[in-house]
Parts: sequence; structure tokens; C-alpha cells
Amino acid sequence: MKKILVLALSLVLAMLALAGCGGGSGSGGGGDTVKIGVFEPASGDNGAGGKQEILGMEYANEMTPTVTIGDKEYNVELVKVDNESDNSKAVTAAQNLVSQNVSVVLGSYGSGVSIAAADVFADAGMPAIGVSCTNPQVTADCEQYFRICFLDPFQGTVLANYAWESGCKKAYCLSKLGDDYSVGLVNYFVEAFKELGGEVVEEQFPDKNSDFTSYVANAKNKGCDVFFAPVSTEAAALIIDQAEAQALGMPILAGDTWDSNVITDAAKGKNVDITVTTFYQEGGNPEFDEGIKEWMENNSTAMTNNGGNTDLAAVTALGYDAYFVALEALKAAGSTDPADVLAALPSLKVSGLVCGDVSFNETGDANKTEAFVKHCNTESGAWEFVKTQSAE
Amino acid sequence: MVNTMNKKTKSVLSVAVILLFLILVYLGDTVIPAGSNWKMLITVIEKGSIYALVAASMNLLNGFTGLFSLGQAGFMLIGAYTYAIFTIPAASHDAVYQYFEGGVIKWSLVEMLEGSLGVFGHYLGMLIPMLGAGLIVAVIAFLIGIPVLRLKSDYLAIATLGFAEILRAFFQWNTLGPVTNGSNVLRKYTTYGNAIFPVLIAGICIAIIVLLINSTYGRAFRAIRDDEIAAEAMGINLFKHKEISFVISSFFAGISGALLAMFQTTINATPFNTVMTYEILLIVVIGGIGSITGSVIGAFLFTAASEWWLRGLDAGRWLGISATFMRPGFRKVVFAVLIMLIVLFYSRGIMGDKEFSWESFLGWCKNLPANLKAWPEKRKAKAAAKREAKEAKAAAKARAKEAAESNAARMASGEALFTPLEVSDTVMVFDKEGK
Amino acid sequence: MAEDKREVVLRLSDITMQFGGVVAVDNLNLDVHKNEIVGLIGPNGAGKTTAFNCITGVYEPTNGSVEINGEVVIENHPQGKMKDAYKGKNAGKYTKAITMLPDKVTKLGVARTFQNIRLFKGMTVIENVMVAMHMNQTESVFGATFRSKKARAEEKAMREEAAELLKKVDLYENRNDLATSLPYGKQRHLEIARALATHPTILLLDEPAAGMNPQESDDLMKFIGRIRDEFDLSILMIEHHMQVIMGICEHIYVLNYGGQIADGTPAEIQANPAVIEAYLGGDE
Amino acid sequence: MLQTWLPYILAGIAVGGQYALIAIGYTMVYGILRLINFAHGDVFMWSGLIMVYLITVLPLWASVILVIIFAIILGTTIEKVAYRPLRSAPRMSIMISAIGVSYLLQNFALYITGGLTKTYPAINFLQKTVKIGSATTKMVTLITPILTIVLVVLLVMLIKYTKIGMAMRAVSRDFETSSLMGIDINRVITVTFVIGCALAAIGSVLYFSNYTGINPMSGAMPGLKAFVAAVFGGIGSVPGAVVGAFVIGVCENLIKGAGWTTFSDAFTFVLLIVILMVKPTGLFGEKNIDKV
Repeated sequence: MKKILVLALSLVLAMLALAGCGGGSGSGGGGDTVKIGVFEPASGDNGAGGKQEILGMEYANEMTPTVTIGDKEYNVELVKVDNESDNSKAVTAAQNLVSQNVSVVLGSYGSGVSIAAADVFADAGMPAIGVSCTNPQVTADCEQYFRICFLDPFQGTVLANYAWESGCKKAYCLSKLGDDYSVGLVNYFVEAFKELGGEVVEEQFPDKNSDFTSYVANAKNKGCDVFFAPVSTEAAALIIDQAEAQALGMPILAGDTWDSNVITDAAKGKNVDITVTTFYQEGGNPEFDEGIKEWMENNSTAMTNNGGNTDLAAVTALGYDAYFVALEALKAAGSTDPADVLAALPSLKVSGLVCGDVSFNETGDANKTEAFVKHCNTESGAWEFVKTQSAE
Repeated sequence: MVNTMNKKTKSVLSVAVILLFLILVYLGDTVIPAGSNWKMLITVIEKGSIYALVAASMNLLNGFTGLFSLGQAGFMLIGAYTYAIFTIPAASHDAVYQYFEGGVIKWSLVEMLEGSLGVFGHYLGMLIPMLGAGLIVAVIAFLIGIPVLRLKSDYLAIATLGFAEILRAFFQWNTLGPVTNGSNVLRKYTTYGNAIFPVLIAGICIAIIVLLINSTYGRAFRAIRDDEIAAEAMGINLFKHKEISFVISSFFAGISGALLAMFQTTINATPFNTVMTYEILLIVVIGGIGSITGSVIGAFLFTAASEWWLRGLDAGRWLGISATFMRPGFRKVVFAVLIMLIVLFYSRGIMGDKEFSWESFLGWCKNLPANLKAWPEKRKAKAAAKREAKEAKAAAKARAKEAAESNAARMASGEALFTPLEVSDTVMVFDKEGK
Repeated sequence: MAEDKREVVLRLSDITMQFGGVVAVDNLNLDVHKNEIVGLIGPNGAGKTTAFNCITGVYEPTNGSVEINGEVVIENHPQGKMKDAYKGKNAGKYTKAITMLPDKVTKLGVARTFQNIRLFKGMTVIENVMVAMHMNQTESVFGATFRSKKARAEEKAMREEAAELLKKVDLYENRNDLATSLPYGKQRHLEIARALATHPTILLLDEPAAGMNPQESDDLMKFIGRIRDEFDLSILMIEHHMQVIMGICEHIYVLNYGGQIADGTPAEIQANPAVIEAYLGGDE
Repeated sequence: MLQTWLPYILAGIAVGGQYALIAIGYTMVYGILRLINFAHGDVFMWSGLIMVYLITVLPLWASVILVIIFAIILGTTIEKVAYRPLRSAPRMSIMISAIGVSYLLQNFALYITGGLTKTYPAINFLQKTVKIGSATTKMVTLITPILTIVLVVLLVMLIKYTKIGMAMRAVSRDFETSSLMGIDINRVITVTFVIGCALAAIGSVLYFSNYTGINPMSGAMPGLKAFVAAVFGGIGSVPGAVVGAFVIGVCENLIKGAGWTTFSDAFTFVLLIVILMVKPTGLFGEKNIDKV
């Protein structure tokens, strides 16, 4: 029995070895296909968000499955790789994309993994287009990284302004240990809020924490009047739950991650007051909204990945935009060579996108000066548009 | 003839193979274009050699000294941070420590030495913080070892695991931000240019571990593993030798942490958690507890399987098979099942406690055709033997049951106070201290 | 009883070992003189091995002291909770608390074997012996790893000495076999050889003849006598084989239920009614 | 003063009770097999996960019962498949097997859930908001400690007064002798796993009603903390594990309340190391002497 098992195991391993080598040469030869790498988390803390972002790209790919580069028409293939929301896995995941001969990479949701992978892309000369990674470090010092969303210093300031204008004087800021996104955004928020004359209480929760009782209690006890928690949607749902259980009694404020149906589902029917800033306002582009909703209704996997309903997340819209930015870049480059795409990106101007036009400044960030403020209607379980806000 | 191979031939052969491998790695990394699938091979070799080092260091503890320690990830964390902190270029400090006014350490050892010594200084500037990483980890391990190494096996495991978790929280502590950058990643520090670097460093370190194991101290370690009480009775100071093993193992874990930092190009404390330690432990198990060769093979197999070969299982297409159940996460399930099969049915791992030697390798190659031919018969014989064993076991079980019943009856009647109880041959011997 | 003129190399004074409420060894007084072979006998559970463990530092005796070569190396008196629970005698006699770890005791020249053989399973015969010489080597771990000149010399000397020792115990042929692959009798020999490799002056043997047939026991007896002379040893041994004990011991101590019921020459012991009762069981 | 600290103490007692229910499984298994059952925390997580799926087709009471049955089957299967064959193997092997099972359970959950956090079904009765003094909290906070104490009393009675309880005590005291006495060791071990897993399943209902998100890693931290609680109380002792769990639960929340949020998890391990140094047998543990 053992011997057979050993033999079977070694056989499997041998086959794996062959598969590893054979797989590449087989798919690398297709002449009429251009590959776009999708560097997104499908599991881990940011799995939900990553999947929603991929949805936008998949929908876009379905709408526009081909691109004409030079005068040749190419089929666009999305090569997805899961970075597991984990900085240490991100490097090999990125390497894996590079080795599959993609022309340009999209992603990621979550800044930490993007920062971690930046050097791999830089070494390979692979252009990467960040979708919803808002931390400034993603594009700073990395010529290969571009992005189509706004940045945290901007978002933090917007949120601080909003909080101050709504009459809040003392803010409770919660971030997650080891999470670049939340720590970064809280930092910019605190900076801006203090400048406006506000007071802050900063706290952090450790990895894998699911008990937010004490954090909510702390916010109440310290007499804060706004609860700022730009954390992952996973933690968000738990925070909302505790806020309700302990009657938090102050508005909750968060960044772009919270613009997701995970939040509206969690908040539905609860006595909580949630406001977020985000990239996209549902209804801003009715044609896109309807199209993607219909697509999701006919595609059960997509529906599941969106959390079981068709409520749109901003990152889905951004993912959709990212795909077209990549197509435009490929067109402008006139070739599928990553180096050409990289050369074409800085001067690229794309309009007709659902989250606003995209052009890049010298660090590779999109020139975006507006964020949408949304408020959660806990009765209907939907986002309501409040206003657009700029940093000034 | 295999048996007559002399020492000189063997060393020549070994050196030749190692050199060839190094040259191949070097050329591989230089020549293979970024877009090629074979580039993954280089990535696997880089990460595999780093994991091989940490697995060997864990094996030194678990397999050779019998100390079940689960603190490896914590030590790698310190090593990674130590290396990174001292090699971030001065110009990048403001960007990296963006929330901490550029941090407190405003210089990079690499730049300082490069300035005065050129290319040599560059590498010296990398090696010194790497050694420093090992040394700092060793000092911390020494301190941790004082209380912890007095504990018995599984308490030791859980205590070292606890220390690793404490370290992780400590490194993310905002107050230490000017040094550790708190929750944010450290990046922009100097990394190696060619895959030969981690392979070479890991190779040297593993060689040192092997030398240690084969020294008189290594013998003392194995004595402690086999029987603590007898070892102590032979004049071996348990605590001193456990400390030596623990400190040295941690030193190399620190070095591998530094290498991992270079490999990843960014470092953050979060991934250095218990899952990482478990993965290293599983590498040791796959390779064989008590075999450094096994740890090395295990590390490469593990890395290749998890990062490369099995990725197709996540993407829905693997070995030409496509199926809808192959969606993200499937790779890890298959992987975990494979590992459980090894743990349960092949618990000695790939190498057991044997090491690689040219004799056994050549012998194995020579006998392979014969063995393959003889295999069906052997299987038959084995099946027969198994049947026999099964019958014998059943018979023994019946006897044991009988004995237990009669013992119970005699216990009840009080007779057993005067005559010894029957001890059957199959009464399960459960060794509480795991000897 | 004639006074033994030879110097005392090992002396137990009032050694008492109490586990919870059970007194395993009760007030044991025992002397081993230079080059003497002393027997420690008693029925199962009499506390013989416990006494060994008190001498070698595995257990801390509850009360009493151990002297090696005229120097007190272990001493204890009831402390803490034990103060009230103590059931033995001479509670106030000892005041110090000196403990010693087993490896230190071994370094003082006291080596032992075990009742249930405890060889290093994963090692060869010669490695088992070399391990016991580890404590006498002086090279640091650093030097040993990088094979300094000194380390190489020490290793070579160690290997030679071990080979010499193995020749003396007829195990040289088996030197590269795994220790556990040896037949039972040879494993006993190896355990003794391993103990000898620590350069002891006092050797404690815990049932060396256990499981042996009369012929083997006889050989063992001669073997023990031989090594005593050859290595200039004093030997304290626990044994059940009366043939062995009576054949080689000069002095015998008898324990029963922890307590010391008799001591004397083999002839005296054989004639002692208390001993006979302990072994054959009197009227309950 | 109390006004400020009340919410933390309440939360601590609630989470402590939930840890206690998990810790019992650890302490009993360790008492008998001398094995840290690393997979126990994952059985707990899976109980929660199964509930999420069951509730969509079954009424609440049926789901809860099925979840408990599921946990029992899972736990005993793990014992049979992964631990029993290795019982005479070195101690390290069986612990590695436990780690392997834990790895498998987590990864399988990852596959099933797609790595997404699942929301635990609302059990209205448990999640009702109640007001105690200055603190507002969920009903489950009040029910947990009561239910925990009741279950523990029942368990202690079972161990003390029934035949199987006696057998368990005998086996934990001396494995070999018990088997010589004709005690069916396998049955005792199975019963131990049944009790441990059933309690973990009940614990999962309470825990996830309070913290409603379940992901594949949800079991890891509570599992580790429960194990620390078991060590703290003296491994093998059921009342010890419960006391340990409450201490850890309350301390952890007080530390968060004091603003040391970064170290709330690390604290548990500091406590572990301190207790191992000062009193390795835990609060209620018994010292056992090595036989030489």
C-alpha cells in the first residue's frame, strides 16, 4: 500500500513538473492573443473586494473581447493570479504573471500587495495599472506603476473636511496592524483633521481580530463624535454589528473600501450612520449600470462573487475602466510588447470611462480631484449620493 | 565500482555538481527573458533555497535536538527587519518612513561602504547587516531560550509560538515606528541582483549546519533527541546544549529572514505568522525529520508545487484538464491533502533520516532497473506478508482481549495483588514522553 | 562487623525521598568504599532505583545528603509544603539545600546505567560511546563546527579511545551497527561501556543482569569484576539475580518498602531473617 | 469608574465563556492523549461555517442540532483518520498530523467560501440588544456565561459520577494500566472528542452570534487563546480551563480598554509564558513525575 502510494505520489509530482514546463510553452505561442495580467486578491482579507474588482474587468472583457493593435486584431485574454491579500505571496504571484508573458498588469485592490509587487514589475519592465490601490507609495519611485484612482492624501483630506464640516470635533480612528491601506489613510486623515483643529484618538487592531466590542466601547468612552474606520470590508461588517449592539451613537466614516454591498447588507435595518468617500456613484452612467447588472444576473458565478446580489461596488466600475485604459494603452503602443506599452502610458489620455477621464501625472497617478460622498440608507440597504467633494 | 569510490573522487564530483548548478542558476537568471515560463524556475530556486535554509535550521532543532519549536517565523521576522532597516538608501528614507519623518536611522550601510570600497563595499554592506540580522536574532533567541528551553516538548512548542506572536505585535507597534515603520512596509532596501546570491548564501549556511551536526556537538544534540535522561547521565549539560542548538538554529533563521526580505523586496510583519511556521514545519516533515538533504529537497518541492506547478488548479486549467471545481483555493486543498497523505502514510518523509551520499545515490541508480523489474513480485510478497500480519494482529488482539478480561476479573477478585498481571504482546504502548 | 579501612567514595546519609504522601526511600544510609562492589537489593518497588536517582541528581531527595569522595554534593531537608507532610526521620538534621544536575554528578565521576536500557537509538555503537566523551572535550562549538586543528585532534583521540573501549567489551566488531540492532545482552554491555567512557570512579549499575540466562549472568559477573580492576572502580549495583549479587558483592544493603532492613556481607544477608521474610513474604 | 469599565468586563466575560467552551475540548484531549489538538479551533470554525449553509434550508433549531452533530462527526473522524494510526508514533508526529489537519481544514474552508467572509445568520433572540447599567450589549453576552457554567457543571458531574467519566479519569492518569484493566481506550477517546466537539459547536453558535463574520482563519486565534486558557488553568482540568478562559477573556478586553490595542493578542501569549515559567502545571494542574 505504502509503496503504491509513494509511487503514485512521485508520479503525480513528475506529472506536475511536466505540467509546469509544458503549460507555458503551449499557451505562449498563440499569435492572435494579447494577455492582460490581473493581479488581484481572490482570498484573504481583501478577497471580496478583489473579486468585485475582477468582475468589472471580466464584464469589460466580455463587452470588448478584442483589440486592434497596429492593424491586427487580437483576442484579449485575462490572466488572473491570486495574490491572497498577502504581501509575501504577492511577489511570487506577480512573478508568475510576468512569466506568463502578459503585456500589461491590472491591479491590485489593496495597496500593500501592490507595493510589494512593484519591484517585480519594475525589474521585468512590466507596466502595471493600479486600480483601487490608493496609497501613494504604490507609484512613488516605481516608474512602471500607474494608477487610475485618487490617492489617500487626497481622500484623507476629503474625509477630514467632511467630518469637520459636519461638526465633528473629536475623531476615533481605527486601522489594522500591518495594513498599509488603513494605516496610511488614517494617517492622512489625522494630519488633515488636526490641521483643521480637531482632536483624534488612534487605535489599531491586530490581524485576525473579530472582536470589536472594546474598540466601539473605547470610542464611546473617549467622547469621540465620529468613528473613522477605513478598514477592510470583513472587519467593517463586524464593526457595524458592534456599533449597533452597543448603540455607538456617532456617525461612522470610511474610505473607498466600504463602498461595497457587504456594508449595505450589514447595515440594513440597523441603527447606524455610515458615510464613505468613493470613486464612483451608481447611476452616474446608467448604461453601464444596467449592462453589468444584466450580465451578473445571467452569470451565477459573477453574482456569487459580487456577494449574491447586483449592487454595484465602486471598485467594479474602476475595474471596468482599468480594462479599457489597458486596451487604449495597447492601441497607443501599437504592439504587445510590455516595453512599448510602458512607453505609451505616460502620455495616454482616456475618456468615456465610467469613473471619469484618466490621464497620468509624472508620478503615474491619475489626475483626479473629486471624490463622491455617499451615505448608507439603512432602510433600503442602498447607497445614497450626498455630494462630490474636492480636497480644497 | 560503487563501493570503491574514494574520498577524493567524491569531493571532486560534489564540487563539480555544485559549481555546475551555480553556473546554471547564474546563467539562468541572466539569460532567461522575463516573459518566459522558465523564469518561474529561477523564482522557485530563489525562494526554495531560502526556505531550504530555514527548514534546515528548523530541522536542526526539531529533527536533531528533539526540541519542538515553533518560533521560526518570529526569528525570520527579526532577521528580515534588521537587514532591511540598515540598507534602505538615505534618499529613500523620507519616502519609506513617510509617516515617521524619515525614521531615526538615516543611513544605509550599503551606501556607506560602497562609497569607500566600491563594488566590494556594496556586497560587504549587504553581508554585514545580514550577519547582524543573524546575530541579533541569536541574542534574542538566547534570552528567550533561558526560560523557554526548560519546558517539555509541546509546552515548548506553544511557548515559542507565543513568543513569535508577541514579536510580531512588537514590530508593528506604532511607537517603534521610527525604526520599524510600524504597520507599514519597509521597502527600497538593497536586494540582490542575481539568483545566485541567495543560493550561495543559503548553501554556505546549510553546509555549516551539516558540519555542526557531524561534529561532537551534533552528536550531543542527537543524544538529547534520543534520550534526554541518558544524555544527561552521560555528562551532557542539557540546558547548555539546547541553548546552543536553539541559538544557532535561530541565527540561521535570521539569515534566511534577511534573504527573504531581499527576495520579497518589501517587508511587513503580518505574513510572519503561525501559518508561515507551519509551512516550514511541513517542509521539514515532507523532507524527513532528521535529514538536512530531505529539508532541502522538501523546500524546493514545496515551493515549486505551491507557487508554480499547482497554480493551474486555481485558474481552472491544469494538465490540460479544465473543470469548474478548479477555482481559487483548489490548489491549496490539493496541496493540503497531499501533505496529509505524506504525514499519515509516509511519515518518514522523502529521506527519512538518511542524508545524500554518492554511494547510495549511484547504488540506487544502478539498482533502479532491477528494482523496477522486481517490483510486481515484491508487491505480491508484500501483500502476502501484509495478509499474514493482519491475521497475526487479529489473533494477537483476541489474546489481548482475553488477557484484559482475565486481568479485570482478577483485579476484581483481588488476586492480582499477589501475582503479576498478564501483559499481552499487542497491548498498546503509549509513550507519554514521546521517546 | 569488621570496619572497612578503605576510604569511603560514596556515602548516603539519611536519604529520604517522599513523593506526595508516599515515602519511596526511607532514611537510607549507605557507604561505598574504594574498589568495593556493593549490592543494593530488595523486592520490586523497594525504592532501589529511586535511591539511584537521588544519587545522580535526577531526583532531589526530600531529606538527607550525598557525599562523593568526602564532599557533600547533594543535601536537602523538607521545605515548603513538604515541611508538614514529611513522614521520614531526621527532619531537623539537615539545613542546607544543595542540588546538583545529573550531568554535574557525572562530571564528578559517577556514571550509571539504566534498568530499562537507554541507549541512543539513532546512533551507532561507537557514536554512543563517543557521546559519553563529549563532556571532556574542550573545543568550543565554533571550533568544532569549523574543524579546527584542536577539534580534529580531539575527535580523533575520542574515536581511538572509543574503539579501545569497545575492544575491551567485545563490541569492536559491531562498532558501526545501530545500537538498537544489537542483541539484548550486548546492549547491556554497551551501556556499561558508554558509562565507562565518562571516566568514572564510581559506577552505578541498575539491574545489569536483568533478562539474562544463568550463563550470561555468570559472564556478566566476571565482566563486572574485570572492569572494576581494570578501570579502578567502585561499583554500586542493583540486582535481582541473587547468584550475581552473592557472587561478586562485598557488601549488601537490603531495602523493603523504602526502608533499610539489613546490611552486611553476603553471608550475613543470607542468614538474616528479616531479609528472608521480605523476599518470601511473612504472614500478612 | 465601573461605569467606564463595565462594557469591557461584560465583553470579556462573554468571550471568556466562548473560549471556555473551546478550551474544554483542548484540555480533555490533552489530558488523555497528551496531544495539542491544533485542529480543534478549525472544527469550531467549520461549525460556524456549516451553520451559515444549513440555515438557508432548515429552521434554526434543526440547524443548531445538525451543527452539533456535524462537529462531532468531524472531530471523531479526524481522531480516527489522523490521530489513531499515529498513536504509537513519536509525540512530534501526531502533533504534526494535527497541524496538517488544521492546514487542510482551513484551506478547504478557503476553497468553499472562496476566501470571503460569510455572515453568520442572525439569531434574533441572541442578538437582541439589552441594557445593563451604563452598557448596551447583545443578549448573547448575558447568556454565554450562564450557559457555559451550566454545561461545565454537567460535564464535571459526568466525569465524576458516571462510568465513562471514571474511565476517562483512569485513562488520563495512566494510559497503559487502564488498557490492561480492560478499559476500551478507543471508546474513551471517542467520547472525549464527542464532548469536546459538541461544546465547541455550542461555543461557535454563541461566538459567531456575537462576532458575526466567519472566514477560514476565524478559528485560529480563538483556538490558540482557548489552548492558552487550558494551559493557564492546568491542562487536563476542566474547571481550570474555564477559569483560565474567563481570565483571558476579561484581561484581553481590559487591555483593549486601556488603549493597548496593539498588544491585545500578544498579551495572551505573555500570560502563557508567565504561567509556564512560574507554575508550569497551571492553576489547577497536578504535577506528574517522570519515571526513569
